[in-house]
Amino acid sequence: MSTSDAALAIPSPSRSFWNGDYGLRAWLTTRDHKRIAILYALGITGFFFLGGAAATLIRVNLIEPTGSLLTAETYNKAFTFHGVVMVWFFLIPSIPATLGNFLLPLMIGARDVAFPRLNLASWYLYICGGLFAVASLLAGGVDTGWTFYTPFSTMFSNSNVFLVVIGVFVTGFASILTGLNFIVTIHTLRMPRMTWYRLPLFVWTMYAVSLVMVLATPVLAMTLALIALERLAHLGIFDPALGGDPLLFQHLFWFYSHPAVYIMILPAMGVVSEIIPCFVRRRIFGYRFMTYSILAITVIGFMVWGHHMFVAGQSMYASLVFSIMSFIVAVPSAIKVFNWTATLRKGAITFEAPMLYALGFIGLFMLGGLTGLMLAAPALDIPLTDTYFVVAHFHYVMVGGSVMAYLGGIHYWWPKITGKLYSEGWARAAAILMFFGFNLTFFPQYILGYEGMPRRYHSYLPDFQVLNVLSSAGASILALAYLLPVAYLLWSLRAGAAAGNNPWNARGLEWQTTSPPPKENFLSEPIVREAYAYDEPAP
Amino acid sequence: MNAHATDKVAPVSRYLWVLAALLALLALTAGTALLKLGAFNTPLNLGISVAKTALVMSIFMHSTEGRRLTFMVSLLGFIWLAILIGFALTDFTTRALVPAPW
Amino acid sequence: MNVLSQNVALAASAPMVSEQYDDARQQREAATLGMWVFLATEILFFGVLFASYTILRVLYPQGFAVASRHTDMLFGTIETGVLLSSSCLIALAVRAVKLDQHRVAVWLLSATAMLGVTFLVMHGFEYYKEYTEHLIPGIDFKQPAPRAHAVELFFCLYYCITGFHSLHVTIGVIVIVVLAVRVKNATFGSQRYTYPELTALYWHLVDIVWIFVYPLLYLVGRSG
Amino acid sequence: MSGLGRLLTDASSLAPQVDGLFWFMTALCGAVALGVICAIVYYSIHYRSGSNANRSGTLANTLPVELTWTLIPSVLFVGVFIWSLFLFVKMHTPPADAQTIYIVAKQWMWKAQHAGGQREINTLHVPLGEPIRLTMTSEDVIHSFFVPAFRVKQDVLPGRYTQLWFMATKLGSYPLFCAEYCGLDHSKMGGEIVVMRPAQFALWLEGHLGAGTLAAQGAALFRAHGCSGCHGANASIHAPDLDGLYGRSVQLAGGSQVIADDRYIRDSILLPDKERVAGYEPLMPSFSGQLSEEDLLALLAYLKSTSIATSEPPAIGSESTHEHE
Repeated sequence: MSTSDAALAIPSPSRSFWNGDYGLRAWLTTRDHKRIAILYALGITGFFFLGGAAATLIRVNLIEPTGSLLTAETYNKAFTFHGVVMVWFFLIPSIPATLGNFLLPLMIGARDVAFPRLNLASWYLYICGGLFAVASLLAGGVDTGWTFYTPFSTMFSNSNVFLVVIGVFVTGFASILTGLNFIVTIHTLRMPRMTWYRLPLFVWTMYAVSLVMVLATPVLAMTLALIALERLAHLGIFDPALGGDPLLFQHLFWFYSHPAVYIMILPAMGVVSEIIPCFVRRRIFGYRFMTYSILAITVIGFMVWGHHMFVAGQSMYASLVFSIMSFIVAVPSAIKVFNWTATLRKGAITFEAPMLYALGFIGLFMLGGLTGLMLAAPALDIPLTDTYFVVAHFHYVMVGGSVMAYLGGIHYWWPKITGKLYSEGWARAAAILMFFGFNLTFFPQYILGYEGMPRRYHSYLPDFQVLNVLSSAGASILALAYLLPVAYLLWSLRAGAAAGNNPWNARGLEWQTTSPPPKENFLSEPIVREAYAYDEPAP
Repeated sequence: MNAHATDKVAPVSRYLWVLAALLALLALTAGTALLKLGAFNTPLNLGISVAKTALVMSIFMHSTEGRRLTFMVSLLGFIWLAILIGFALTDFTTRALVPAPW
Repeated sequence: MNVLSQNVALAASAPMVSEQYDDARQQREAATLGMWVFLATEILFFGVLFASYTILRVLYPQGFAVASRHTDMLFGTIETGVLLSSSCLIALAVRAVKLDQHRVAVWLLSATAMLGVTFLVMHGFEYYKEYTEHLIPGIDFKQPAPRAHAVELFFCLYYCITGFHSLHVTIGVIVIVVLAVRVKNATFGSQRYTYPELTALYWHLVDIVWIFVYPLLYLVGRSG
Repeated sequence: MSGLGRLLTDASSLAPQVDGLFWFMTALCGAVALGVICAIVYYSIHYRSGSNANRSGTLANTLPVELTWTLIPSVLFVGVFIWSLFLFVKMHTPPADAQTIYIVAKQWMWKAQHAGGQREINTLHVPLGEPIRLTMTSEDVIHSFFVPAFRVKQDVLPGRYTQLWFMATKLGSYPLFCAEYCGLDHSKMGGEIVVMRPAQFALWLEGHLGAGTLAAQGAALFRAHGCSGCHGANASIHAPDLDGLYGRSVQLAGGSQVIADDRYIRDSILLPDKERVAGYEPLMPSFSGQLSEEDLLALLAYLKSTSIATSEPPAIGSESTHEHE
């Protein structure tokens, strides 16, 4: 099936967005959302492997209870760098800025995003922020953890907190402007017949994630600016020695950083909602409920941040309020998992690589979500928080969830973006390897956490060693699995077969244009129908 | 929206009346701040600020005249700020109540 | 602000509709919506400071009242009046642009910018006065008890809020001056007024922020 | 895995209850996960492309199904929330007869002070079967007191007291960790909790007597720092008498009332004008910077002891003191 209509495709490389203006200058001044997406993809891949290198150091260090590879100082800087880079320079921009930028205008039948120049400016801000983060590393690193808890980050740390905080501040603007751009694009640039309830769920999630970026990121930016000011001028708003309150910082920080989790996971849900119907050949089950659950997650997700602070000295009553809200926000996520599963029923399922990633996503996300439910219960959170249980939980959601979906999306739309087919065998092997490597890395960490091993420990009691060794072994498999796609995807650019316009016989407007799409996106007006009309022939 | 811009321009007097009202509210808020109203000073001041904001947004910024979407977006920032402050206050206002009432 | 308004402005003032839009109306709607979304983010930028203020005031109610009495209520009140008036003037300026009254619009915009500058100058005087009274936290803060801690915290927030707001006023004045020049060159008129409108929206927001800053910083504990 | 046994011991009265909830939720979540995975596997095989499964009769109206799997989880979640709520409140509410031990954390050690004046570092001896309340503060950054075997954890903040309670139910020694990242040697900031039989514990206390009881140390500080000059019985300056203050309701100058608890006493010493008692001039200077966290806790113990002597409820935390004097 995958190459059935490749023969019908009219290869028109001269019209593709890749061609036309060549050269670095043309790329660095481009306003084409597709080229900006490629620019983002390059940056994100670079940061992913930078953060991955830090993770490798961490896992190697933890093979032995005494942590003999790194000094405590280097270890602390390694996990801080890993967190900062993976959260702000990989996960947050990953799907929205690459797949979102590339696909959003295509999916709604637009020629570009609403503010193309702003879109390019966002990329420059992102890179500029990233350079600050890298500079902080070169200057000696930062040892506060990615959460910058006060008063440690303001009054006690002697590392380059200022540089990294500025980096995150700057890249925050990239986030805000991307979100603003997407919101306006979705509101104003949909094709005439593209009504809200005909939008692919990926577009819905892009809309939701944009709202979160626009409404949460300013709070982070200002809070980090205050951290910078506290370090410079000893302001004391977060410093108990001067009468300030460190929990105020935590509230402000988590007001952003919990919704930030939804910035990471909502787009992943969107990608999976595109992949599954395609390889099941069925409409998605409960489209309307899927949209409602996206919106519910977006809004309620802003009211749960205090569940990061159950043992932080927060009032017991506040903890109970945040706890019930956290249980409530789990309901729409559960609905989504059930709906994806129900979509499989009565389908005609094939198991190409994107589908393997999507199925892996459902399993891992579900495990991450269910353990999140345990952490939402404050009585269980007391022993489990700040242990490896939490580390495992959010890696299941962010790596098992977001990264699996990101790679699934890259595989699904690779033929559209590049016009080439990758090696299906290698891709399936990588997906399966990743799934097992991931579970071997992170499942032992749930047990470690339940046993009580605290997170951010450079050395640990010998009792914890067996599980740590298992986890590190898994991490080496995982690292290999992440390197594989780089190899075979790059190889496909050279040697891959021509993909054709619609290799998966998918619906969605992006499949109605050429692969790769021309600069103006559509040479002829695409035909708009309901989303996921797999029960009807492709237009 | 297709119509010529001049069709939907409010008279100058309307703007001036609103300015007069804003300045009157300013005088009111400054004046009542000097009265001993105890716990009511701050709510009164904030109420007046909300009234002033409503005037500026609806008349000067025309937030209620265009699309309904514009109006909704104009409230968005305020609603989210209320979420931030409201939920944070659940912590800071109940910390002293250490023992459970049951 | 700069990047956005320039982008929006260029999109709005370009002689032709940008390629991603079907027509001028769509382009105008996009620019306006973009500005409103941007204003929502601005509210949350300031929101962090207002939230910190609220929490710390809950912790130190009397200290904040004492501290607030150190500010200059007369200056604060006049500054509020200045900003409210400037808000009215720029709204009238947009009206004049829409009616193709270019000379009137230029005058109104110039007056708005002047009021903005007046506001900044007055604030400069206030800062100077606080400097002489040793009210600069972290650098030169000498207050006798009682409640020196809370007073210092209040002034931390005072400088963050008014400083961040003054930054916005400064950007606003620059944008308005540029706008005045362009209106003088008849770039805008009854057919094209998106950029003036967006500039005005931004200026109104700066005004709205101050409407809340005024009672929270200047009026606490005036009666006690 | 020898470690599993030692670390997973449920050595406090709370531990079995926490474990009960934990295993219930694990079973519930496991059942859900298993159900979904089974469904995915079954559908994947049964409805694989090319199989001759019956594909007719797809649902036209999905609303009833959607509502079912919206409402059932919601009800379950509320149930679990309520269970967790009661346990959480219990974990937050020390029994009235709990003995207080004071903990001061600093980078990177735990310091403990018993009511009898015994001090220890990175080790805490506690009696079996008696409820213990820890009143904790930090000298520098945020730390977190975590004893996995007791299933208790509480962040320890600078400038504030937080508390935690437990009742040890099994003899032995159990690891203590710092669970909130606190800088360079975060991972080394640990120790152990030694649970002893009450009689042995009494012997241990006797063998580690310090310079008088904590209250006596506080009384000495009370005189040494000149507190008694104003607050003492024969003082010439008009300052409130502090005997029996602890636990009483205090009328403040602003008109409000406050219970004179740990927080209030601490703040009144360090920030005297924050909550001034009605009817007194603001004469008291701040002792911020002059008293260490341990001194403050000793003063607190002293003020508490004056309260215990004069009020009805019997000795909180002073039993062991009297026994060994």
